[in-house]
Amino acid sequence: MKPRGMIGYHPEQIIPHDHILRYSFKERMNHWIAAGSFIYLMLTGLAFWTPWLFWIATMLGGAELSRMLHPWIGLVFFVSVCYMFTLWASQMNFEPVDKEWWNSLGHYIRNQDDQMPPAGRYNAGQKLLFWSFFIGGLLLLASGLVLWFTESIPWNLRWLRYLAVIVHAGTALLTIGNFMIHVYMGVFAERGAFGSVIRGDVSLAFAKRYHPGWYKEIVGETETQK
Amino acid sequence: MDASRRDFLKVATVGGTAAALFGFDLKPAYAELRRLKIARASETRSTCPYCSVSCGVIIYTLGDGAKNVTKQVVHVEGDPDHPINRGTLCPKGASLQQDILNERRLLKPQVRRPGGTDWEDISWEQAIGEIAQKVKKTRDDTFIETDAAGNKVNRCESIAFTGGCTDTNEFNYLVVKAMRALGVVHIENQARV
Amino acid sequence: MTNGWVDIKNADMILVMGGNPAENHPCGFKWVIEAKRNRNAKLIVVDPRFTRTASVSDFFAQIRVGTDIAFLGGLIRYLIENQRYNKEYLVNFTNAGFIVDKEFKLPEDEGVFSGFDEKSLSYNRATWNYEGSGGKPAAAKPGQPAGLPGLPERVDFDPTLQNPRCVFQLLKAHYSRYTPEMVERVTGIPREKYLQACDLFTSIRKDGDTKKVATVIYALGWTQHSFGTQNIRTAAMIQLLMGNVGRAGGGVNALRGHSNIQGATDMAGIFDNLPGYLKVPIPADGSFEGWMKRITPTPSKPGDWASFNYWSNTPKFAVSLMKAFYGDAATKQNEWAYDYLPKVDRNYSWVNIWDNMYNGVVKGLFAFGMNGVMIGPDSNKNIDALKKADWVVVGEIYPDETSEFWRSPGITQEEMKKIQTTVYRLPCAGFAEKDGSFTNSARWLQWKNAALPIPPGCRSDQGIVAQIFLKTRELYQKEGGKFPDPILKLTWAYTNPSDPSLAEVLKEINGKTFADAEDPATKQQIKAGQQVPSFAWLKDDGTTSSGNWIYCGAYTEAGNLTMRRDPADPSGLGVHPNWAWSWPVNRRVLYNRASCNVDGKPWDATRKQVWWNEGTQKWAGVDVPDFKADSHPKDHMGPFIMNPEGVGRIFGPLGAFADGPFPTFYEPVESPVENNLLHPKQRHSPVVRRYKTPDDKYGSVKDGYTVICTTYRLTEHYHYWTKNNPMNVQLVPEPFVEISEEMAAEMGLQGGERIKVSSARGAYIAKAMVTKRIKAMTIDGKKTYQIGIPIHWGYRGIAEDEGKTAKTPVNLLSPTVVDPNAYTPEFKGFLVKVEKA
Amino acid sequence: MSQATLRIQKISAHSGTVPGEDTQRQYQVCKLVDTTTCIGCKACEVACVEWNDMPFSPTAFGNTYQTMPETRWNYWNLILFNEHEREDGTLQWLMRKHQCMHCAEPGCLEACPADGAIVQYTNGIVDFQQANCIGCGYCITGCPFNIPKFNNVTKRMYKCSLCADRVSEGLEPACIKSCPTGCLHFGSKDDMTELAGIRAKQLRDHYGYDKAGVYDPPGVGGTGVIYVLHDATQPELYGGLPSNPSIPLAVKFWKHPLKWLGNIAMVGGLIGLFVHYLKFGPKAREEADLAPKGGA
Repeated sequence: MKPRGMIGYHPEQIIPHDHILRYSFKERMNHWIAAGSFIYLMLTGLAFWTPWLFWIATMLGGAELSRMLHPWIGLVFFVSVCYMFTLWASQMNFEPVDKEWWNSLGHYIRNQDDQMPPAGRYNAGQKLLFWSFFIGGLLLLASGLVLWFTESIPWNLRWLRYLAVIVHAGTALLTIGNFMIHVYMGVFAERGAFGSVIRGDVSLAFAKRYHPGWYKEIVGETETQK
Repeated sequence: MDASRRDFLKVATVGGTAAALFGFDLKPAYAELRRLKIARASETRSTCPYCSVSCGVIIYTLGDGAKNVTKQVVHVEGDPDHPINRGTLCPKGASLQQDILNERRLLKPQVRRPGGTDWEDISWEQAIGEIAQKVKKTRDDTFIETDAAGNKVNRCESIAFTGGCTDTNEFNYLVVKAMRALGVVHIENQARV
Repeated sequence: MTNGWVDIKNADMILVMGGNPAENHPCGFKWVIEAKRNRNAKLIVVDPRFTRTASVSDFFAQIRVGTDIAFLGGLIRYLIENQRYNKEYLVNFTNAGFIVDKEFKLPEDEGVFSGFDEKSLSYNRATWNYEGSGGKPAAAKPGQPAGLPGLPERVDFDPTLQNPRCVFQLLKAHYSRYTPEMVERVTGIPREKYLQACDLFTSIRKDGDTKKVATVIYALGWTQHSFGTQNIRTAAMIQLLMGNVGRAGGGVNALRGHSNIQGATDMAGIFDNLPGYLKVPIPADGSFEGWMKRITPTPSKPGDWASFNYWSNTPKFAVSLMKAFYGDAATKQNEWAYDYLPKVDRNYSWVNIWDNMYNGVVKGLFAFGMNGVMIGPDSNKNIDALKKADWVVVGEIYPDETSEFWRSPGITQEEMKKIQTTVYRLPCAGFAEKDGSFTNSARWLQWKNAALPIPPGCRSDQGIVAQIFLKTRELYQKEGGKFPDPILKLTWAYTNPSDPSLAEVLKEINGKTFADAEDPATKQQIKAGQQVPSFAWLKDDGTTSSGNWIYCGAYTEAGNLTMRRDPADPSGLGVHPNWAWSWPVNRRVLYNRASCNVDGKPWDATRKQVWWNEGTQKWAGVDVPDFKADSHPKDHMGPFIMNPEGVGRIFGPLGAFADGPFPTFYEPVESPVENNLLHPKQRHSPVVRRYKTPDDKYGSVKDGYTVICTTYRLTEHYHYWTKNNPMNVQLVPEPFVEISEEMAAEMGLQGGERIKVSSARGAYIAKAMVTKRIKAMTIDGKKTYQIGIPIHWGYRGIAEDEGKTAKTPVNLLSPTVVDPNAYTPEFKGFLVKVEKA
Repeated sequence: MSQATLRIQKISAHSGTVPGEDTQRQYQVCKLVDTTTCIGCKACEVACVEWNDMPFSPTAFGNTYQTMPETRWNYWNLILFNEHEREDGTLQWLMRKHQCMHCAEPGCLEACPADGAIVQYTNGIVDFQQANCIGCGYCITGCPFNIPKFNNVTKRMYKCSLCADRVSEGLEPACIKSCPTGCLHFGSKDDMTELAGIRAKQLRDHYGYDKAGVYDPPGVGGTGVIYVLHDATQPELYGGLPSNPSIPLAVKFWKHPLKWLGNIAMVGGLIGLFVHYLKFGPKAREEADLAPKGGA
């Protein structure tokens, strides 16, 4: 039980060289399963989305193969998203600070991180990403199943197919959008983030800068100490 | 034209060019059509064996009639010249190929002996020999030369011949001729029923 | 068919009754549609079910099974009452004005004509004759009493049709009781609807119009009744009354059910004929001359008319036949080998074969493409009969029920061992593997070519018969035996005797001359040894041969005319004179002289078939005139040249019919109606006999058999043949029973549930097809159900072998009852009960 | 060469121009189905299976004369049977030959994502090129007539080809040739439209079918199969023939606004992120920069 006033204190997560363990092996592994499958899904999906990108499917072993693997990889993606849910859902609850965070989005975009409200382990943007992938995963699965077994849908339930193509495409677009931002943030914008899902750790500095709430939690700073 | 060559068309596409850089041939075939399967098959004009409309049918068979080809039916279609059907066929006529190719066809003479519980194979010569002997014995045992009033009747009532609906005129004639010569009076045909 | 398939396109009005051509003759039915499309023709369908034909009809009435004569009798009444007949045709081309024997009596309430003998269940038909003078004893059919008076040479005649004893007045009196109200009670067709049908059909003769033409199309729905011949006669009478016979787009058109049963009938594959409709000799004929005297008619007509009486040539045809059969062994001295012909004095027809086999008379059976167990009627009886036979030879291309009767469903291994029948099953050639000619319903002989070799292991049908015959002949040669002469002397001089070329056989059928001859009219000459050009050249002195006189002309010196393939049709009437060859003498429409009025001018100038050419003093036409070419219209020769009267018979005199000169309504033998409402004292046809073996059982309403059952074919299947064809099996995979929604509701039945249909003879199990296309009927105030069963499934077939059917042939249900004229069984109407299975 | 490059006017999921588009004078071919003379004999069904050498597949009794409930990948042509009682109590047994309609604006082709899996020849025939088909089944969604069918073994789609192999050789399609009553007719679209109009007029003038008319739905740009109906106001009676079919709205939305919006959004997003990087760069140049100045 945490002492009153303490946000948290988990010194065991501090590893040598002033780094904090941000993602366990399981989390990292799952992230990359999700990432890999998503990339495959996105690429093959885009190939089917527009003739301009049909060549992607050809590059990936032919459109037939893409058509065959896409739903199976989709299942993999969905399973890993579900696993993410079990890992992270409890940490993804929206809190009052998140609202402030959204209000300060302009600062965030302009890299004025010092003017951001103190984000916890996950900032509001990451939470949105999480939920959008989770709900998106559900929608993509549901619509994807209709499209996977589209020939089995009876004619009088054909509205299911109509719904599915819109939902699948629409959801895919949204998740792709989120994905682009996520990759941009992780690879280009936030130095250190990429490493965190490879090695699992971030520097204390990284934590303190991007996730001050979480940083406090780990190092045990109290509200009053600030 | 070389008939053995598959004859489909490949059209270069913009989408394929990117991949073509990598050495793949990504041009899809846009108009891969089946060749007309009867283009060079042999045609035989025949008459549908089912109803009495007598639709003309063309039986297309494999090969051009060369000796080294075993003919097999490729397709059956209506004869457009025939004044009655003018190329049309009903579902029975249209499925004649399956009648010709049918795997249920009987392909060897068989006999079921008295008390037998299954068919036994028999050679043609033996079958015809046995049948002839039975015909003769049955006829000789029962032949009626005169009736009660003393009129000559010369008939054999103990043998019956029933002919089918698809027997040709010539076959029927031979049957009538042979059976009447044997004195057979029980001669009937699908024509009755 | 009096006319042809293509000719139907010339019709203005089409009545389809007792047939379902859209189902059973789809490619011929196209010409009905052509008439509708190009002439705005109307199609009337009267059937117990709303059929595929009905689906494209302009008028449909659902009729109770077996009440066609009531319907048509009422139609005769209607058209007489409303003067919708062609009077000129009626007076001059039919026997309407002939005066009938004073003693002749109509059936009235009694239901029987004059001369009925209750003991023998047959008629003494002496009074069924015309008044007049002269004549000779009449021809009798086998099994019927001989020695009747003949038709008078000169018939009394009233051209005004007013004489109360003339055929027309008797006809009017006979059908006066067939009122619309009565028709409604009997047939179940509401009066209003019935009158609409009558009006529509006869509308072509409205206001004295003689241009338009109506055709009547029928099939087995009329023939397969205990009054089948009379069903057809009623239609023929209507067509004569309206003047539709002989005309393009008219006639009475039997749609034969199979590819070559017209040919089989022509070639006399039936017991009571020899090829070319020559009547078989009876023992009492005594000699060739006696035979000829009996079967050669003499003219019988009003004094100042002429009659061609073509059958007067009978001896020429008969002698030529005997020359074809016996060659040099048929001489004038031995009466053209008359002794060699078996003499027939009783009924040896289909049902009797099985009855006689059951009773031990028939010991050996050849069945070539003829599946007797399935065909029935009363399949169980046929199976039981086969169990008693010594031997059976089946020639088939598929495993069939008849060859496997000994292991039909229900027979145990033990029972099987007790069956002493030897069965040979010989694999024949399929249709594509043999040549030869078929004769279609329109009498066209068409040669078909073999496309494929006979599969190894199989033999040609003619080869099998030839080899059996030659082997038998060899035994008689070696061992002697009973009366071997006809066997030893039969001509069999084919190039390959053990597998005769069918072209050679057709040449023999056509016939040749043994002496030079010249036609006195045309000076055309033929040399000895040449093919005979036509039956006009046949002689009764032994100098010609012809295996079938009506086919004479099919294979002449000009070659095999059945192979002709010129589709041209210069007249546009669908004659196609140079396509194949049509009997007789390539004539396409029979009785076509009647397409002209008395003066020889076509009734309708837009449909000119033949006409009298005053310039050449000959009949000319786009078809071969069915007439004496130089008979001037003034001679008043009748157009129906095969009748001794020269006219169409509205009244069928003397031996023509066993059951009455006018068709009379009788109930089917198994009928839910206890009384014949029209002729109250005679329920069934008086001359119909029941068979007597323990298997011959008949049901009645009293025994709980209250539902009328009829049987028929589907267009997707062909008899008992296509159940071996995977394509056809895919189209209709399983047997079914069609029942009305009302009946299903009453039984608490859903479509697809299995039901059991039982008659007095057996049971049939299949799924129910619940449909709007059969409706419950009100017959004489009583609700009556009809059901229908397609005939195609037995116990060997794709579905059967896969265990998807109950293996119950439909003809387990049908009764052994036959038409007294044609001996065709009553497959179309019998009683059953229906329950859930 | 049976069907040359120039004989193609539409190609599914194709990113370039189409060689035959507006380059040919070839006329449109058309099947005319006169339901008023159809007897439901199924000759066309058999002719189709026979000509295309399709394997047989089991069927089951379904309380109807109809061979199967709907077409199959190996059964492209099906007569639909419907018993209909009219208001005056008379019965109609309506039969309609159901097969690919060869729409001028084919929904299948619209929905197809595979380059060249569906083509439309200049004569109007819409043909599936199984070699290019990826078996996604989007054509099922695109079709308003329930035509394309999936083969579970080859994982590709199949449907009526209007016997393109026959037509390209100058022959009529197999079903047309077989039809016993002539309820099926084949020719140019103009000729068939005229013929259909004449027949419909005959039905109105002489046979009492006041509402007889021609079915050639404009919603899909007209079809390469047109019907004469006894009652053109109620095509649904004929086995659910849609009265005003068009490419499903969802497919249209998906393939047009959504696609363009999505493409713009995706490209725009990429550009936006790139510009963001140009303008703002990373939040920290090196990870070390993250360390608070002055140390902790």
